[in-house]
Formats: sequence, C-alpha cells, structure tokens
Amino acid sequence: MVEVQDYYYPLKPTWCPGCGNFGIWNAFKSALANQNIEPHEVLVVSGIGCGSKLPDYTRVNSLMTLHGRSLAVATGAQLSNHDLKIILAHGDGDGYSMGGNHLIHACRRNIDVVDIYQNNKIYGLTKGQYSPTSDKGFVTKTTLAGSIEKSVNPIALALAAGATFVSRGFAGELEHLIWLIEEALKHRGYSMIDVFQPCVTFNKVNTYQFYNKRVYKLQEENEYDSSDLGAAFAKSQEWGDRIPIGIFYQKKGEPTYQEHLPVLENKSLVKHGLRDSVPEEIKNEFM
Amino acid sequence: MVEVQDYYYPLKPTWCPGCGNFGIWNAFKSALANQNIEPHEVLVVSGIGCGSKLPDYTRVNSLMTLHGRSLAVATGAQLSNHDLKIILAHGDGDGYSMGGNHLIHACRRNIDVVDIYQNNKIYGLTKGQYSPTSDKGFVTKTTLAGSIEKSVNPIALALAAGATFVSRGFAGELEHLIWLIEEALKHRGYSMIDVFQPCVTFNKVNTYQFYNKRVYKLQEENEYDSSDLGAAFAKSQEWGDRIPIGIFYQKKGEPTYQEHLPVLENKSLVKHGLRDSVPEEIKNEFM
Amino acid sequence: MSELTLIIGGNAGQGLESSGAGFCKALNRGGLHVFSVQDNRSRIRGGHNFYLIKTSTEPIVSWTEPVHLLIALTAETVDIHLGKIVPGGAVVYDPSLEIDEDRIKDREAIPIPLPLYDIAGEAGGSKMMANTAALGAVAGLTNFPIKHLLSVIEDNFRKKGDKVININKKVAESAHDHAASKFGDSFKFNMEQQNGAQRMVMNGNEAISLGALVAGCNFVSAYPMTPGSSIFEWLNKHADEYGIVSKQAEDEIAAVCMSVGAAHVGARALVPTSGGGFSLMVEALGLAGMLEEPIVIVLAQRPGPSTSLATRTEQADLLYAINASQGEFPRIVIAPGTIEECYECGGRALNLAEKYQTPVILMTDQFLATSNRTLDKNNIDLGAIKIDRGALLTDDDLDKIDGEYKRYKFTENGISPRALPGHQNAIFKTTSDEHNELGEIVEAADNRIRMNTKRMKKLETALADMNPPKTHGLEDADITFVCWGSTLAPLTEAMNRLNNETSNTANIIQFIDLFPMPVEKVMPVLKNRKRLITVEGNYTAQLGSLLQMTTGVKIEEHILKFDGRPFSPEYILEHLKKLEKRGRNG
Amino acid sequence: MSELTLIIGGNAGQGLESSGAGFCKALNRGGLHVFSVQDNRSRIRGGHNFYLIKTSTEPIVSWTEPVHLLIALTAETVDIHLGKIVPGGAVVYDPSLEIDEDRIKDREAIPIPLPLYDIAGEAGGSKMMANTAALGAVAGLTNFPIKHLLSVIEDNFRKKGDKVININKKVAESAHDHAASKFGDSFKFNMEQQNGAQRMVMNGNEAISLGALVAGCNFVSAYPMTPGSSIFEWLNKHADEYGIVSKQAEDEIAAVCMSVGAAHVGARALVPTSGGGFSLMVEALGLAGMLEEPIVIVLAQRPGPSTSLATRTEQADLLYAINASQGEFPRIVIAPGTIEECYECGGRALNLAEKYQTPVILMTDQFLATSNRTLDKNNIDLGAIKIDRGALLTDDDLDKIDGEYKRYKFTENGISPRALPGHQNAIFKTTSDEHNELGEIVEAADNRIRMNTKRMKKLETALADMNPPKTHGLEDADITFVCWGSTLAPLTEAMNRLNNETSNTANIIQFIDLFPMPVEKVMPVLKNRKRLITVEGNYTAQLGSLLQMTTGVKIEEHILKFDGRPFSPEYILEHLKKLEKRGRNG
Ligand SMILES: Cc1ncc(C[n+]2csc(CCOP(=O)(O)OP(=O)(O)O)c2C)c(N)n1
Ligand SMILES: Cc1ncc(C[n+]2csc(CCOP(=O)(O)OP(=O)(O)O)c2C)c(N)n1
Ligand code: SF4
Ligand code: SF4
Ligand SMILES: [Mg+2]
Ligand SMILES: [Mg+2]
Repeated sequence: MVEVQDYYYPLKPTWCPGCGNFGIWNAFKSALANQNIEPHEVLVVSGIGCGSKLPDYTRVNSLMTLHGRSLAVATGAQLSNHDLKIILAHGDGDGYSMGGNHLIHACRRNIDVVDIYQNNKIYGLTKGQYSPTSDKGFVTKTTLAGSIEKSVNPIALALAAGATFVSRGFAGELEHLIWLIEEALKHRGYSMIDVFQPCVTFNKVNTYQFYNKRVYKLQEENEYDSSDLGAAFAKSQEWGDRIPIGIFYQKKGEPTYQEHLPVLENKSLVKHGLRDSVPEEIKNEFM
Repeated sequence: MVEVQDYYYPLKPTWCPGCGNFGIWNAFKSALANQNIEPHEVLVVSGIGCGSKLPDYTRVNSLMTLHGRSLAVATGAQLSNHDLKIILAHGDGDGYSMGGNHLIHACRRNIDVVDIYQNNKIYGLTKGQYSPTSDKGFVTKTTLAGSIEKSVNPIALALAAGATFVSRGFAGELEHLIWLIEEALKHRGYSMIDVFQPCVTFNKVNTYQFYNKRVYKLQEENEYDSSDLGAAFAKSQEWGDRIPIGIFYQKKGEPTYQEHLPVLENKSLVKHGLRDSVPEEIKNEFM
Repeated sequence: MSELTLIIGGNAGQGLESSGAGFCKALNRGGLHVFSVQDNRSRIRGGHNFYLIKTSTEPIVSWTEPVHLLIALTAETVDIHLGKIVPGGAVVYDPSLEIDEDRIKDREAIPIPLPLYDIAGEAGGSKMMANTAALGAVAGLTNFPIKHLLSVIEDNFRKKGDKVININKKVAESAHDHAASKFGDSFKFNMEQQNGAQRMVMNGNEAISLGALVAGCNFVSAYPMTPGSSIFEWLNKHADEYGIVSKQAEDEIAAVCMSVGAAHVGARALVPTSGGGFSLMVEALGLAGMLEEPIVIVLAQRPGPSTSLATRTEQADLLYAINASQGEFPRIVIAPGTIEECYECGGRALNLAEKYQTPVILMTDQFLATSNRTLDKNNIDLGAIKIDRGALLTDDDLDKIDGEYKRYKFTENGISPRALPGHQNAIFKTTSDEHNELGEIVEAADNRIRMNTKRMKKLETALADMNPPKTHGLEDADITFVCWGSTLAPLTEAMNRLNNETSNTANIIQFIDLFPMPVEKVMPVLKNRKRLITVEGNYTAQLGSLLQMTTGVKIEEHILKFDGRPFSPEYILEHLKKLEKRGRNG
Repeated sequence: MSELTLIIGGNAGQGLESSGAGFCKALNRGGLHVFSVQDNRSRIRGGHNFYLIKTSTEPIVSWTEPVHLLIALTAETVDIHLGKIVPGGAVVYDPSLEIDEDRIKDREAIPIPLPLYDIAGEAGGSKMMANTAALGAVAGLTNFPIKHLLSVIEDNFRKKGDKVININKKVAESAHDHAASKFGDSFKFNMEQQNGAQRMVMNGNEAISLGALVAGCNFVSAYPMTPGSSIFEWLNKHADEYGIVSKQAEDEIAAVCMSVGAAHVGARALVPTSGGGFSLMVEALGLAGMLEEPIVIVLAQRPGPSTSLATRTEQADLLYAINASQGEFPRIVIAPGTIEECYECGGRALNLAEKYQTPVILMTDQFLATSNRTLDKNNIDLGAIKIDRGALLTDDDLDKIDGEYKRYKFTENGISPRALPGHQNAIFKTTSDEHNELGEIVEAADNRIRMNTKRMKKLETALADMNPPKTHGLEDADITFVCWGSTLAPLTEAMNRLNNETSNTANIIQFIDLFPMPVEKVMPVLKNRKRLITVEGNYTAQLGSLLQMTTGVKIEEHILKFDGRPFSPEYILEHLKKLEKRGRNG
C-alpha cells in the first residue's frame, strides 16, 4: 500500500501561505496514494510558473520544462515510456496562453496523460499580469482599465478539440479534487483537470470565497449525463452565480494514441532496448 | 463602382489546374468588388502554403509572412491601421497546426479581420503530408497506415474560443462563398471562414465530388438559428453524408478589440502621426 | 563627501522592491545621489531578497560592497550580509528575530533592535508595513529629513486612498522618532539633505521606455518576462495619455509578429523581452529582416541557459543576438551602459530601425534594467531625440509618384523608399519568399543575388551610424579594460580606484555599438594598448570573441562573472589581482 | 572512361524528381556511377524544374556543368539549358513543343524530336508518362540496357499494381526502340553497362537516416520542412519494421520538445528540420542543454533569411547554429561533406549526444540532402557504427546504487552518470531552472558557478572526440581551399582540374567538426599554408569568421555563392580567376 507520506520530499513549498496550490498539491499526493501508484512510477512534467514548481516539493520524478511546452515534452516521454504515469502540472498562462496549441493537439491525439491546470486567472510568478482566463474587466498591472478580452474557456476548448476526459476542480474542495484526479488517473487517454486555484497575492477577485459561494458539483445533479457532448458544451458556458465543477465529459473506450502504434503493442519503447543490428538487406533499397 | 477587374494582377497563379484555390480566389475578388472595397484599401495577410500565395496573384497590398503566424501579424497591422480592410488567407496546416494558438486568441479578442482558411485537409506545398484536418484513416506520405488522430474541428474550435462569426464555405459553391465573404466583410469583429478546398494533386478523398454529394446550406434550413451557440456547436459535429456549410454562428454588436481602445476612438493609430514632443512634466514621475 | 550604503533584506513577498525604489526617490528628493541594486529570487514568497542603495552627497559611479546600514527583516539577512558591514555600521532588526547582538558587535557594528512590527501595529498598520517602519528608522538614524519619505509615501499610495497613506506616514514617523531618539547618537553615518540641482531617479528600463516614448514609439507588444516586461508595463501605463497601442500577447511569437504587422503599416513598434522570449522571436526576426520592416526588440538579458536564474543578471546573449535566425540579413545591435545611454538608445534604436528598415536589437541586462540611479534632470534632454523616419514616403510623395511603385527598389545604399499600404498609387506586395523589386515571388538566381546583396548592403551603409567605442580615463594606461553594457559602472569605479593608487594605471574602452562592428573606427581605439582585459558577465568572454572575429584583435585576459549577480568594483579588483598572480607565475 | 551529363527539365508537377531518382537507380543497376542535382521551385505546378544526372564508368567526384543530353519537357527547358550543351550533344523533345531546330544545330548539337506524348498515349499511358518515355529514349540513345530501367519501374510502381507497371514498361520500351532506331547512330555518347562491384545510390538525407537507424535511433519527431523532412519520412516509413516511434508534430516547437521528453526517458531521439523550423527550436535547444538531455537536430540548410528560396541550397546557418539560444551551454555541431560522411555522422551524432548528454546539431544543406550519388556497398559498413550510450546507468547499476542518486553530480569531466526515470532507487528531479546536483532549484551563487562550469566543462571534454579537419590532395600546394559541407564535391573536382594543369596547385581542408572547435588539432593543419581561400555557400564567409574567432587565423580570400544553387567546379574555377585578377591588380 502506497501512503501519502511516500510522496513527502524534504523541500518546503515557496508558495504564499493560503495559495490554492497547496490544496492541489495535497489532492495530487492523496490521489496517487489512493490509486496505489508508487512515486518512482510517476513522472510529473511541468512548465514555468508558481504552480509548475509542484514537483520540486514532491518525491516524484520531475521534468520541469519551459513555459508553455510541458504537453509537448510529456507527449515525447509518454510515447517513449508508457509504463510511467505521466502527470502535468502547469498554470493558466503556461497552458492556455503560451501552450494553447499543444493543448488542442494533445486532446485530439488522446495522449494518455493527466493534465492538471493550476488556474488562478493571473500570472503569479511574474507578479500579476492578466492571464488568458482572467475575466473581462479584471484589473491587473497590464490591464489597468480592466481586461477587454473574453477569457479562454478551457472546458469548451478541450471539448471542441476532442478530449475524452474534461473536468474541473477547485482547490478548496479537497475531497472532490482527489476524486477527480483519481478518475483522471483511471481514464485511458488525455484527461484535463482545470482547477480553480485562488492566488491570494495577485487575484483579489477569484478568491476561495468567490468560488465557495458559486461552485456546485455536476455529478450531484441527477440528470447530468457526462457522456453527452452537447450537454457538456452547454455546461461549459455556465459562469455566474452558479459554476459547475466535476466531470463535464468523459468518453470511455477510445483508444489512446499509443495504443494505435504497433511498435508499442507489447511493451513500451524504451523496454525494447536499442536494436543491436540492422540487416544487410536494407541496402537493397538503395540498389 | 469597384469591378472584379480592378483586382486583376498580371501574374498567373501557379496552382495546379483544378485546384480549389481558384474558386476561393475568384470568390474573394468578387466579394470585395461587390462590397465596393478598393484594392488599395485591402491588406491581405497570408502565411506559407499553396493557398497563402493568393495575394501574389491579386492586385492588393500583401503581406505574406511566416508559416502559421499571419493572424499575429494581422493583429498588429489591424490595431495600427484599422482603416485598412485586413483579410487573411492561409492553409489548414498554417492555420490549425502551426497557427492554432493565434486562432484561439484572435477569436476571443474579436480582432476585426476576415480570416479565410483554405482547408484542403493536406499539406499541399510540402507535397502531401497529413494535416490537422485530415480525417482519421487518411493515408498520406506521413500516415502510411492512415492517420490515427482525430481531426481538428475548426468550427467547434472557433465557437469554443468565443468567435463572433464562424462559417464554412466550399470552393465548389462559388456564389455561396462570395456571399459568405461578403457577410464576413460586413461583420464587425473576427470572422472565420473555413473553406473546403479540394487539392486535386494530393488529396484524392476530399474531392469536389466528395463535397458536392454532401454539403448542404445551413441558411437554407428553415429552423436554423445562427445566433444560438449550442445549436452551432451541435452542427459543428455533423460530418458524414451531410455536411453543413454557411454561417454557423454570428453574434452581432459585440465590440471589436480596437473599439475598446480609447486611443483608437477617433482615428486609426497611424493617422495620428507620431507625437512631436513629450512635455517636460513627464520627468516629475522620476523625481 | 559622505557616502552610505544601505541594504534592506528580507523574504520574497515582503515588498522590498517597491520600498527600495521608494526610498531611492525619497533620497533623491533630499538631494542625495543614489545607485541601487535589486536582488530577487524567482519566487513570490520566502527566500532571501534584498535591495541595496548606495547614497552619497556626490555623484556615484557604482554600487560598492561595504555596507553601513543593514535592515534585516529576517534573521537570514543578518547571516548573509553581516560580513560586509563596516566598523561603525549598524544592523536594524525587530527584536522578535532574536539576533545574537554579539555577532554584530564582533564586527564593531551597532545592533539596533527596533520593534518594527509593534510600531506598525500601533499605528494601525499591518505586518507588511515593517518596511515602512524600517525606512522611517533609517531616516531617523541618518538625520535624513523624514518629509521626503512622507512625500513619496503620499505619491505611491495615492491610489489606495488617504487611510493607507496616513497609516504609512504614521508608521514611518513613529519609527523615525523611535530610532532617532534611541540610536541616533550612536550611529555616526549621515545622509543629510543636500540642496542643488534637481535630479531624477530612474532605472534602465524606465530610461529606455522614456527614450522610446520621446522617439515616437506608439506600438508595444510583449509577453511578460523578467526583466524585460517593466518596459511594456511602463509604456502600457502611459498608453492612453500618449496614444500608444499596447498589447499583451499570447506568447512572444505573437508579440514580435504583431510588431512586424504594426511596423508594416507605419507604427513605431517596440518589443521588450528577455532571452527565453527572444528565442521565440528569432524566426520573425528574420521575417522583419526579409520584409525590411523596422522593429526594435529590447533584449534584457538574464542568466541562461533556459530558465536558469530568472530574476538575475548576465551578459551571455551577445553572439546569439548577432547571429540569431536562419540566413543572412542586416540587423543592428546596440547595448547602452548607463541610464543616460539607455534613454538615448531607446530613441536611437527606433530611428536606426526605420532608417535602415531592419530590426534593431537593444541589449541590456537585469542589473542595468532594474538598478535605480540618480541623474541630472538636464542629462535627459527631451529635445535631443529627433525622430528620423528614413526613406519613408509621405502621402504627398505618393500623390506625385509616377510609374509603378517599387517597394524593394535596387539602390546604391540598399535602402528603398518605403510606402505604407493604403495609398492608391502604391499598392504593393511584401513576402518572406525571395522577391523582386515589386515584392513578387521570384526564384531567379540573378534576382536573388541582387536582392540579397541589396539587403546586406544596408549593413555597410549603417556603418556610418555606428559609433566607435567610448573611452573612459586617460589616453594611455597600463591596463585597458574592455567592456559592454552594465559592467561599465562597477568597472569605472574600479578604474578610478586603480588610478587613485597609481595614476594612469587603467582606462576603459566601452562598446555600445556592437553590430555591424565599425572596424575602421574601432581599430584606432583598440590598437597600441599595453594590456587589454575584457570584463564581461559571461563564461566565454563573448565580446572578446566578437572582437577577434571582426577586428582580428585577440584579447588574452578576461575578468568574467556568471553567477547571476552584478559585477562590483571589489570583484573586479580582486580578480585583476588573481590575473596578475597567474600572469607573474607564468 | 566515358562520362555523360543528362538533364531532364520541365515544369513543377511533371514528376521530375521521382523520374530522376529512378533513373539514377537504373544507372546504378547498370554498373554506372552517378551524381545528381535536384533543382526545384517552391511550387507544385509550373515554372522550370530540372534534374541533372552526371554518370560515368568511373567514380564521379562532382556534378559538372556541361550537358550531353537534354530532355526538354517544356520549351523553356531548351532556353535555359541550351547554353550548356556540348558539341555532339543532343536535345530530346516532343515535336509539339515546336522547338526551333536551328538553335540546337547552331550549338553543334543534335535535335531529337520524339513523340513522347504519343508514345505514352499509344501504350495506354497518360501525359504524365512522358517522363518514362523520355528515360526509355535516353536508354535507347546511349546504348544503356533498358532492362535496368524496367526493373526500377517494377520496384517503384509495385504498390500501384501490375497494370501501372506494365503500361510504364511499355512506354519505356517503345520510346527506347523508337529513339535507338531513329537516332541511336547519330548520338555518340554512350552509357554502356558496366560490370563490377555492387553499388548503392543514396542521397544525404537517406544516408543520415540510415546512419541514425543503425545507431539505434528509435524516436523521430518533426514538422514537415524542406529539405529536412525526407529524413522524417524515411524513418517514418521504416518505423514499424524497426521499432521507431515517429511523430509528425503540430509545429517544430512541439517536435523538438517531444524529442526532449523522449530522450529524458531513454529514447534515442532525432529531429530533422531546416532553418525556419530550427528557429522555432532554439528555446528548447537551450532546455536540452540545461537538462542535459541527448537530442540530435538535423539542420538541413536552405537559403534565408526567412522563407526565401524554400527548395534551394545555402550554407548560411553556421554561426547561428553555434550560437543559438540564450545563455551558454555545451552543444556539438558537425557537418558531413559526402554521402559516406552523412551516414557516419548520422550515427555519430546520436553517440555524441548521449556521451556528452547534450544537444548535437548535424548540419547539411539542400544540395547534399537531395543529391543522389553512387557509393560502394562496402563503404556503408553497418557494423562500423557502434552504439555508445555514455554514462547511462542500467537497471543493474541502479539496483546496486547506495545513497541518494545525483542526476547532476559534479564530476571532473562534467559528465554525470545518467539514470532514466522509473527506478525505485533513483527518483530524481530535472528542471530548466538552475539546480544543484539533485536537480533541486537552487539560486545560490556558488552552486551556479559550479553547475554552469560543470556543464561547460563538457565542451572541453568533448574536444577529445572532435576531429581535426580532413585534408584532400597533397600536403603542399599553392592554394589551400577551406570548405565545409556539400561544397567538398565540386571543390574536389575543381582541385583535381587545377592539379591536372599544374601539379600541386591546390589542396583542400575540409571541416566536419565545427563546434567545439578543436583548435589544437586545427592549427597544425591550417598553419604554414601559402594561400588560404574559403569556399562557402553564403554571403559573409561564415567559416572564415568562425576560424578567425576560434583560431585567430584570418583568411582573406573567399569564393562565395548565395544564389540558392549549388557550387559547380566551373563556378569555383571561374571565381578563382576573378580573385587572381583582383589580387594582381591590387
Ligand atoms: C518564453 C517565456 N516567456 C515568458 C516567461 C516568463 N514567465 C514565467 S512564469 C509566467 C507566467 C506565469 O503564469 P501562469 O502560467 O498562469 O502560472 P502561475 O505563476 O500563475 O502559477 C511567465 C510569463 C518564460 N519563463 N518563458
Ligand atoms: C516554420 C516552418 N515550418 C515548416 C514550413 C514548411 N511548410 C511550408 S507550407 C507548409 C504546409 C502547407 O500546408 P497548408 O498550410 O495546409 O497549406 P497548403 O499548401 O495545403 O495550402 C509547411 C509545413 C515552413 N515554411 N515554416
Ligand atoms: S503568487 Fe499566487 S499563485 Fe503564486 S504562490 Fe502566491 S498565491 Fe500562489
Ligand atoms: S498541391 Fe493541391 S493545394 Fe497546392 S496548388 Fe496543387 S491542387 Fe492546389
Ligand atoms: Mg496563473
Ligand atoms: Mg493545406
């Protein structure tokens, strides 16, 4: 049995006290322990940002990459060693601004990773510029008169891009978030978890309180059917007094990208070892 | 009165005979003439690809940029001189693969441009690799056993990203395409026109015949309401024996990005000229 | 002359940056000179940050290492900086930190426990105001008139309302009185008010921004990246007032592409960034070169490779900037060394870009970008930057044009008269493919040769505008230091000290204009030197390599630094000694 | 020895590329040597393209300009190439082109009107098969056994089925007979079957792909870009058979990032591209440098800046490749000059990357990448490439590890034993931020100095693997040409001709290993030369600059070319004369 303690690493997070990243971090460790996944089986790929430091504080294999590029790096790692459990942790700027294109393509390829977005609707690490998920009117150091852009809707985007697991959590709803991450870990294929992550330092609007008042759980709605794409899209548009969290959409049984590749049928690429020779016949091709 | 002939330029297109780009090109010129827009008022921004050569053969101001980057370049041009009518012409590889991120962000910013995608579901200029819109199973020189990726759905993507005008045309339906481009020209804000463009050389599946058999016009359906986002999303998923073309979604009256900027209220940026002096008082800020 | 160096140290998240900058302003209002260094970690909370201010009654050349007054907001601050305290210096701290006084006394310094948190609390303020208390205490200890601090508080908190202003003022005053009455006598270093010329306090990024503003910059696009982004933020803040379109983009690729589009239609566009962002811009850098669009990229360097030390300083992107992007095309690379030069280059870059219709890269680094210095109000001459739009055709010109307009006309000097799109007489094409004079795609070999040569010709033409390196100190010296960028300040101080010991020991050659290298102007300056040493913030002595490549002069000795921290005069002198030792021993 | 140069010219879209490559193969099967040049426009239809094949009974050093047989599929072909026809040569064309025979006769060449379209039509083929007819005719005219052409047709059209094969064969045979009977006697140049050693025909990209395959490459990711992509296509085609994961990415950023991820978990990853794609990769190039991941980027150069001449050749990215990405980190840059060297370097690059745990850039250009040449079967030794995974820890090693595993252990030579993620005893961190031996983010100055130095140390260590430049020709000569990459072939032919006129006039120094430059090995080769001339496919003589920067040797003379076309021996000799004239006149 894996324990949460197995994920303990002797480096203290540098997040601000009260930062939503603590909740995500705790949920992350609990979900992995609950799923009985051992730390050495996990590779956390992250970008650059406050949230992307998560693996620095956790006993896992980590690959902290570039701002916005973690999904592309993770794709290479996943296709080369699918025995690793690959989990991404990155911010809304990282994932939806710089990394928006990789997101679309990972969705439609159904790359088998769990992709956690630490969505604080702000650029934390660079000290408070607006982010693609900042709401219209949101005032930051680069939107002094309030943002004039419609915010990115990650749920709608992932649905449109063909993702097979599209969900949203909230750092203030720990049990729910643990459950979500576990469902994502169990899902075969690309699994997005957009997590509301209050940034106590730079985002004074989308606070714990803000979300506490508004979020409700999709899976507690009797009539909600998460296999219905149209319903999911409709729910993705809901934003106001009531904001849904949970699994918006899940399509089970869709083969993952790697399952399509004959080369990876029996074992992961790196388990094959490097070929030791190429037969002389290959030369015939050139003759 | 502007005539189609005003757009004549003495360079013959190098497209393959029968290429869908001819239809788009003709529709493009007719629509501009119909709208009484003069060639010198037009700036066509394109990327790199077969289709992106359109402005080389047309009497317009042109800015042929990099593969995938035309929307970003166009954004800079549009915000600096909104008296120009800025129209984009680029391929599915250019726009949805390399350029996918710029698309998402142009949509949500509602940048006031007409964005034409010459979607041939293939990489033409580089001679026949699969593109992001290639269908699953599609065989090309880089998908010898057929593509294993779900194709990008440009309509769904633009809807999810918040575009205010989302439409689809077909190079084989000239009158309809002219109408679409005119509607896009009239629309204030970001207008996407994804155009089915048969590539007679490298795509032997998505031919004129393929589309002729399948396309039907949304605006000829009595009950279709293009102001209904949910309906548009549902229609965007339709692909098979019947494929809709026309305006999927239009939201009128949404301010464009530039309309939000006080600086551009009275005239376009370049019309202001460069400031001739900065008052000495600015130094007080540093004292 | 009286000098004093002050450090406020504490954790990230304690607001040191704005306190430090505010105090620089207060000191300036008191007529003192300042030179500051900002040392931050790349995190929002925790971990040691500090802000160093050197202040003096006389102009300051550089920051220096010895510290007179240390304000410790954490115990770690004392551990880290105590070694630099001068005898008679003092350490200010809240008693709750439980600092061992003896350690301070051992260094012949004065422990000054002050209840900063209580003072803040009593005035109705939060813990975060310990900063303000500390600054008030500094004023009290050094006889610096508190009114200047109060006036800065008023200005800085204006937006937050009177209540915040008043609490902060109360905190500052109360700490001032407390410190003055209890410790004012024992601390001997003073920062008394000076009267005289009105000066400004500015950092490199502000000076570049101001230069660009004066030069007509009206388009700025960026993706946030330390230490480049404060240029974007400054221009963004002034956008409405001065008619600037400022756009935070989805990434740096978009930011630079937007600038290309903006420049194409006639805006004066600038894109500030740092190395990682610049890396995403290199494809479009070549695009601008090929389309002959005038854009300015400000490359504020930080340590590499990759993310590295995101909030620190380095000078390791020189050869990269000069060679970035595939193929060959003209570009201009300049690197100011002082705040005044930042202002000048901010304007000059926009002019050069438009004159040569090609990208200009203005290089700085975190040290120069964020370090605050006083400068004479008159040294920033708003009239001195004259807008030069080069061969830009006006509407009048175009009205009169006859025949076909050729955007890429072959000319002797490589510069083709430039129209903006929108005029009836000049409908024209531009393309990143090789093209003819009309901008039409053409693959013919002869056209390629002519068009490529035309573009490259601009590099030769631009030599006329490239200045020789500046020299500092007397003509002839035993040692000639060679530097570029921010290194100039500490190096000048080091040179002065050497020359104070023995006259004419050292002088300096400072490169601002780096590419195209004006070899004929450089050679007279470089040649006949007794001993050349480059002083650079990188591992491989890139300026040395560039000089060897372009001028053939090989510089054998280098003083290098690549730990993310700026040069200090002391570091340079110490490493000079090491070089000499090595030299003497063979 | 009998030699013949043949050009098939026509429009883009007429299938010249595959016909040309097929005919190279046929010639090889007939025991002849070939050296081909592919000249395409960046468009799918229209505009002149051609494929040149030089063939000989003896080994061929380079293509050369004079043409013996011109197959014109368009009238334009005649206009363009007629000037290069030798006396006694011939021009084959369909009468429908209405070529003026007298123009051909004026050049003492033979007009050969052949009803290529009719022949194709009569055999039941389409217009597109005029190609096949033309090749059949070539065989007929030159006495080349048609059976080799037929066997290639069989192989190439196998997938399209027997019907297509048979029609093509019939077209070829009928054209062969027609040409042989009507014009066989008048055309005097022959390409008769040779018997002897079995040879292969291969271009640079194929050779690199094969080398990489043999060296265990099992991951390739790319975004299509001429002329790099055919490496991706070759490996992709062989993916299932040889256990390769091949991924066409959404852009080059993703392609290179995927390779970093793949390398991190233990794959041998390669990313082919060209300049524009490389520009998008530079940020991640630095990432690989910082994480110490072994990746190989193949940079197949084409003209710049920006899109330029997308299907043509140039060598203008050398200094860019060496300096790309912010900050300083080790990288290795190598550039093969021959097909054999392409094979070797394809394997070597993967070994070097893994040995030094750092990115390797393998540079070629369109000319080398696409030019087909014969080579001895034994020259490609599948056993010669030995996989070297460097300090890679096996599971066994890790089972036995005691204590904490340090991914970035400080070592003398800078190389740290490398584990792959997944083992219980080695859970480890990697980050693009500066880090300590454990991979934890650390900002301390002393750690930064040590870790940066450790990384840079690998550049010194790698010098052991960097070879001195190769020399060609005799030790001592009046002129020493200096070159890199594809230029070697035409330059060798030029050298041979010079030496045939006057013995020992010229020799060649060819650089394959370019960075880190092994100066100590280079100096003995460069020094004491009478006259050095670089021959490079760029505007600014970049190899010259690199040598001056690294070795201090300044090369004053250059033969340059930047029109997108490859060097020919004739071009080199002509420009050598120009240099001499200039030299003589002062
Ligand atoms: C190419 C590049 N551009 C810019 C940056 C600077 N940068 C670091 S983190 C960050 C944004 C942080 O926002 P987000 O991704 O939302 O993460 P958060 O800090 O809010 O968790 C930026 C712009 C970078 N590291 N690389
Ligand atoms: C950065 C970069 N990568 C790759 C290329 C090569 N390239 C040119 S066009 C093209 C794709 C063409 O496909 P698409 O955009 O669909 O246009 P089409 O030719 O089909 O109209 C590619 C990959 C490039 N020009 N730049
Ligand atoms: S700045 Fe915001 S996101 Fe970053 S650590 Fe602090 S609270 Fe968390
Ligand atoms: S390759 Fe396809 S897209 Fe390109 S010109 Fe030919 S038909 Fe049109
Ligand atoms: Mg964020
Ligand atoms: Mg396409």
